[in-house]
Amino acid sequence: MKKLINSPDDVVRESIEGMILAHGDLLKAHYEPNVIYRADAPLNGQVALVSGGGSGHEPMHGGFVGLGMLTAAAPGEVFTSPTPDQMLEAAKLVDGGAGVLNIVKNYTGDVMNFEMAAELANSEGIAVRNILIDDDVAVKDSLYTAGRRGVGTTVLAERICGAAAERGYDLDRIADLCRQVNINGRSMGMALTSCTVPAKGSPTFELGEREMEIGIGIHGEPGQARMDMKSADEITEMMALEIINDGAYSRTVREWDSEAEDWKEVEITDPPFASGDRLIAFVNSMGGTPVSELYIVYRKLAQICDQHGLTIVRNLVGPYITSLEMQGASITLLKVDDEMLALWDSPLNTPALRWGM
Amino acid sequence: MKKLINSPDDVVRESIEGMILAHGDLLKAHYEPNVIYRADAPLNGQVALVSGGGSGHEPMHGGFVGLGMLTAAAPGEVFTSPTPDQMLEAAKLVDGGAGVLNIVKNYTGDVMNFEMAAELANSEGIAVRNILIDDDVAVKDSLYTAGRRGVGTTVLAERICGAAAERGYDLDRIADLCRQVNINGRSMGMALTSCTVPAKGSPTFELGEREMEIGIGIHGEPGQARMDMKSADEITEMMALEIINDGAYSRTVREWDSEAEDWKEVEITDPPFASGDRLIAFVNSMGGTPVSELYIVYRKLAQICDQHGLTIVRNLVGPYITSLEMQGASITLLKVDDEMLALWDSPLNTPALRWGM
Amino acid sequence: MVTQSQVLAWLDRYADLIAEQREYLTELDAAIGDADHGINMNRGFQKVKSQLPTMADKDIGSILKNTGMALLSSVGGASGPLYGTLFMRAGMKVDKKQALTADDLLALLQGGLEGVIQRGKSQVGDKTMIDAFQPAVEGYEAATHAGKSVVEALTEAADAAEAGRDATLPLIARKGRASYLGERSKDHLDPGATSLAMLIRTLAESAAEG
Amino acid sequence: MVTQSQVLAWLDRYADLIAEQREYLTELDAAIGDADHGINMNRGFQKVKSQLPTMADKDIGSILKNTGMALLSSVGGASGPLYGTLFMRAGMKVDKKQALTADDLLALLQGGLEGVIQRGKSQVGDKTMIDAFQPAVEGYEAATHAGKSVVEALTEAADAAEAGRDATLPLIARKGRASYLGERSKDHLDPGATSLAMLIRTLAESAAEG
Ligand SMILES: Nc1ncnc2c1ncn2[C@@H]1O[C@H](COP(=O)(O)OP(=O)(O)O)[C@@H](O)[C@H]1O
Ligand SMILES: Nc1ncnc2c1ncn2[C@@H]1O[C@H](COP(=O)(O)OP(=O)(O)O)[C@@H](O)[C@H]1O
Ligand SMILES: [Mg+2]
Ligand SMILES: [Mg+2]
Ligand SMILES: [Mg+2]
Ligand SMILES: [Mg+2]
Repeated sequence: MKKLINSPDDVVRESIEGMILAHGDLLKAHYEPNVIYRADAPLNGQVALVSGGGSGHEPMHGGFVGLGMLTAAAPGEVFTSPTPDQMLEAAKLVDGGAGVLNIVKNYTGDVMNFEMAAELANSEGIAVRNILIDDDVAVKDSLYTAGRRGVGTTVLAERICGAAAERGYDLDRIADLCRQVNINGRSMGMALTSCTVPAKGSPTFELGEREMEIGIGIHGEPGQARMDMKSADEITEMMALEIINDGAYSRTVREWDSEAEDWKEVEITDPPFASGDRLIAFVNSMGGTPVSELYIVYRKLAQICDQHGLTIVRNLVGPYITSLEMQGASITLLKVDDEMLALWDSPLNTPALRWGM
Repeated sequence: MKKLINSPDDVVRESIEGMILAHGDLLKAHYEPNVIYRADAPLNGQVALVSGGGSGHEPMHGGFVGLGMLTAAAPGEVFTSPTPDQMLEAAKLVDGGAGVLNIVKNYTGDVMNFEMAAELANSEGIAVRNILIDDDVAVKDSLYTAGRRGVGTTVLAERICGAAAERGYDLDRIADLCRQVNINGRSMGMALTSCTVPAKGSPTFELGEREMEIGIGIHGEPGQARMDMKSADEITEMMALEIINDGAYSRTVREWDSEAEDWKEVEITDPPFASGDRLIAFVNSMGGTPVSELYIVYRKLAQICDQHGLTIVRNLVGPYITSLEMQGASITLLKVDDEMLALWDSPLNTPALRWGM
Repeated sequence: MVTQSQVLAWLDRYADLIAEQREYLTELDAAIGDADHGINMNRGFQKVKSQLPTMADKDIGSILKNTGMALLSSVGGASGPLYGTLFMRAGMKVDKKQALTADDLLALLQGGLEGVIQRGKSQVGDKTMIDAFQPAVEGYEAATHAGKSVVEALTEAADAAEAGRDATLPLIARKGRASYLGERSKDHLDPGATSLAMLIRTLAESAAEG
Repeated sequence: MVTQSQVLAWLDRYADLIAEQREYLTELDAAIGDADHGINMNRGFQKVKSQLPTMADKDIGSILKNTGMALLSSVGGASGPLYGTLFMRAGMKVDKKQALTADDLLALLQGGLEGVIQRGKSQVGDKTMIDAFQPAVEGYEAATHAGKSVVEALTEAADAAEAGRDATLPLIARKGRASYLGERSKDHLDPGATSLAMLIRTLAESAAEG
């Protein structure tokens, strides 16, 4: 294993320390349990946005803490969901009295830990909602799986909901907005190489010199299928068509019922894309793929969207939700309305994304 | 070779096309010869800033075209200097009557091509100056080499001089500022893995599982020395100390003499760093190293600067001058004064770097 | 009877076994998950082990609940809440006890099992730790009903857990990360079932050593 | 005499040889440079080759100058301006000619050599294309002075170029990208000296085939 690290055990801690040294104007950290949060939090009367998950997806989530995006991030060990006490600590550090929205990627571990954290926080009088992101169309069958994984749409949801918090939306309205972003976003990813989890020290999987893994998640886990390498255009078309042609996807999720003080089941359905839709297109590097290659993917993606009558109104191209040093890319398409678009464009200042200020 | 590309021959072209599709609000392209330039160029009465070099260092240079940075970039083939006609085309496209500054990284190819381009442009009545960036302290002896390579300081020079152009500095003043940035900036890099040039199709060099290459450039060329892998702290210390302890470095460079209409030789000397200096610290990924590891490097770098009485007043952490998908990192330290700092902070809007607007 | 010091010995022994099997469990998880199960479990049980000295004069319920809290706050991932809940619920069933009868042990195991099922919503056949855990609890109950000693019953429980673990090999996962693999999750042991089987085996061994 | 059609044949032959030796030249550059010399030269000479049909009725000076322009605008890197200058300066020495005498050829070669030296500021021993080029020009001059035929003289020039190329093996580079390697540039042939030796060899062959 070759990495710029000291000891595998110190990776998460030292990386946070470096972030704080570099971005002390924006960020503070709490250690054990680890929380990265806005230097100016808590923000009185403003809904706090918390996300978290395993580390190794940098800049997500710590790099998205700042004005117009997350209020706090709870970074777990590499590829391992953070713990409930950690999420609770995050909620306590940033709650400004208007409650906390947890944006939760749909992985068994993240869901269970965030649910326990929400139970604890609500019992301590902090109003907390969890909204799931489950946008990975590579997961076909939600009856026989833990449902679709949460991937690229997470970044877009964190941005749009963070802007809404900045504008003073209340907790229920932000939760609703987050759900809307989630059901209107779809993603798919692929890998050319594996990544290496520092504590493990060797690649999670081996790919031959002419093989690729398609339909991967973001944890170096094997994907939907392994196949022969194809050209960037073919790969882009494969992923884009799976996303664009994905039908209405329904599933039952658990959301916190503040009246009943318990979880309730909610059925939600992703509406399929249709000609005339306006999109944010997000082409993401898994970490080791250079941005020059992402633009080659974006080029083909733009052509395909055009052919389907889909209008890309904004785009994001770069490494934003990664799997350590894995080579590969993912595509996320999010159908937006005027409200989402205005929120997307509003001022943003985080270590990883910045505009309008 | 596993890359998200179509054919090696089309990499540069298709990547530019993708960039233009993604950033059409900021950028335009001219093809054959290839130039990426500001959509609003030429800017009347404003000095135009042009840079260029081989492709494969993305986002440099195309990603730095925009308000407050470059006016145009001339991307060559992968790791190959662009051609004089291409640089001349760039100058013609963006000259707003106040002349053109070419920021040239010190490689034999870049220097010769940019010199020919400057001769051609000046003979056609466009006032052109070339300023060299030669900041790589890994190159020890300038008598027996082509001099120090131009690496990380290029990014900082493009930003600071771009801001100066925006503020209306004239050509001589910007050229002078660029020279100042160059002599106050020092860099060093290292690699954990090789990169693969698409047209070659196999890694440029092979590194063992416990080896690293130190003192590399940005073209996948072998470095100063190969050695056993060390910890991030040790690697950072090694590079930081070479930079901080580097003595006064003198060399003769060629600059265009507009009176004589010919090249003149100019002797310039880098002043060593000293306690009390204020710095911009730039920790750069060679492409394949994730930002989490860069922060581990930054953490140690900040400690070392602190111990040497050097105050980091701004920082830049991320993949900005890369070698395709190479894993590794480089460190650049630039001593700044109030003027450079104010220019650094002024509004900037490019695909790869954005703040203040 | 299983004494308080046997419970401490069990946790200690399991922590050591997990440390030893860390790579193995991680390799199992690399095949159908994300290559961290051994790392996660080891992080948690090293924390548990480090706290054992402070538990020397605590009752069994407290020891188990403390173990659950330690796991909850250090493991993360799927196994953190699951093993955390297992120990917390198990501890709640044997509050204040300094020694456990055969019935106490059954309550403890059943409480843990129910907790994991509630938290994870999985059932036998989903290719999870339940595939090892439920047969273990059922095996223990059957053996005590048949009049076997606690040690014998725990040994049969461990045998059943290992059989359940082995039975995960051909299964298609329906829960957790491995479920994303569909057919490709076949022909691999489930990592959580494997660590769970080790948990029951070390319990049986600690009870036997007395 | 070397005729206009022999010049065209030379450029065509060299373009084919470069295409064939593309990987080899690139491998040489991978060892002490950036792994693109074969790619660069091939890009340039494919362009030159594609323009040869339009050169059929042009004089030798124009053909060579056009070649230089094509290289300049397509090769890039260090070799682009160097080979570009070589052909442009060579062409300037034989303006309007349809055939070249022994002296014309000497002027052509010397013009090219001077151009490369001016542009690149390198000298024999720096481990560059000059190490092959200068001995070739000197060899040609010596041979013609000794009364040898053009073909014989060009053949000796090619031999000298190849000897010069081989002599780069032990050298430490002082110019171009390889110079950054210091001691590590030893024990490798210089890629530019290698492509240059091929240029002289194909010239000799084309002159001989007449
Ligand atoms: N819903 C569930 N119910 C019971 N056990 C589960 C469930 N989901 C996952 N598991 C268990 O967790 C194990 C994986 O644990 P671990 O690798 O530590 O967490 P993660 O999957 O978050 O990386 C699986 O092998 C499986 O036995
Ligand atoms: N200053 C110089 N003078 C003469 N030849 C040079 C000089 N610098 C480099 N070269 C030649 O150029 C060759 C490298 O060409 P190439 O690989 O195409 O360009 P680059 O080094 O820009 O990648 C070297 O092998 C050497 O022969
Ligand atoms: Mg995990
Ligand atoms: Mg080159
Ligand atoms: Mg796992
Ligand atoms: Mg080269």
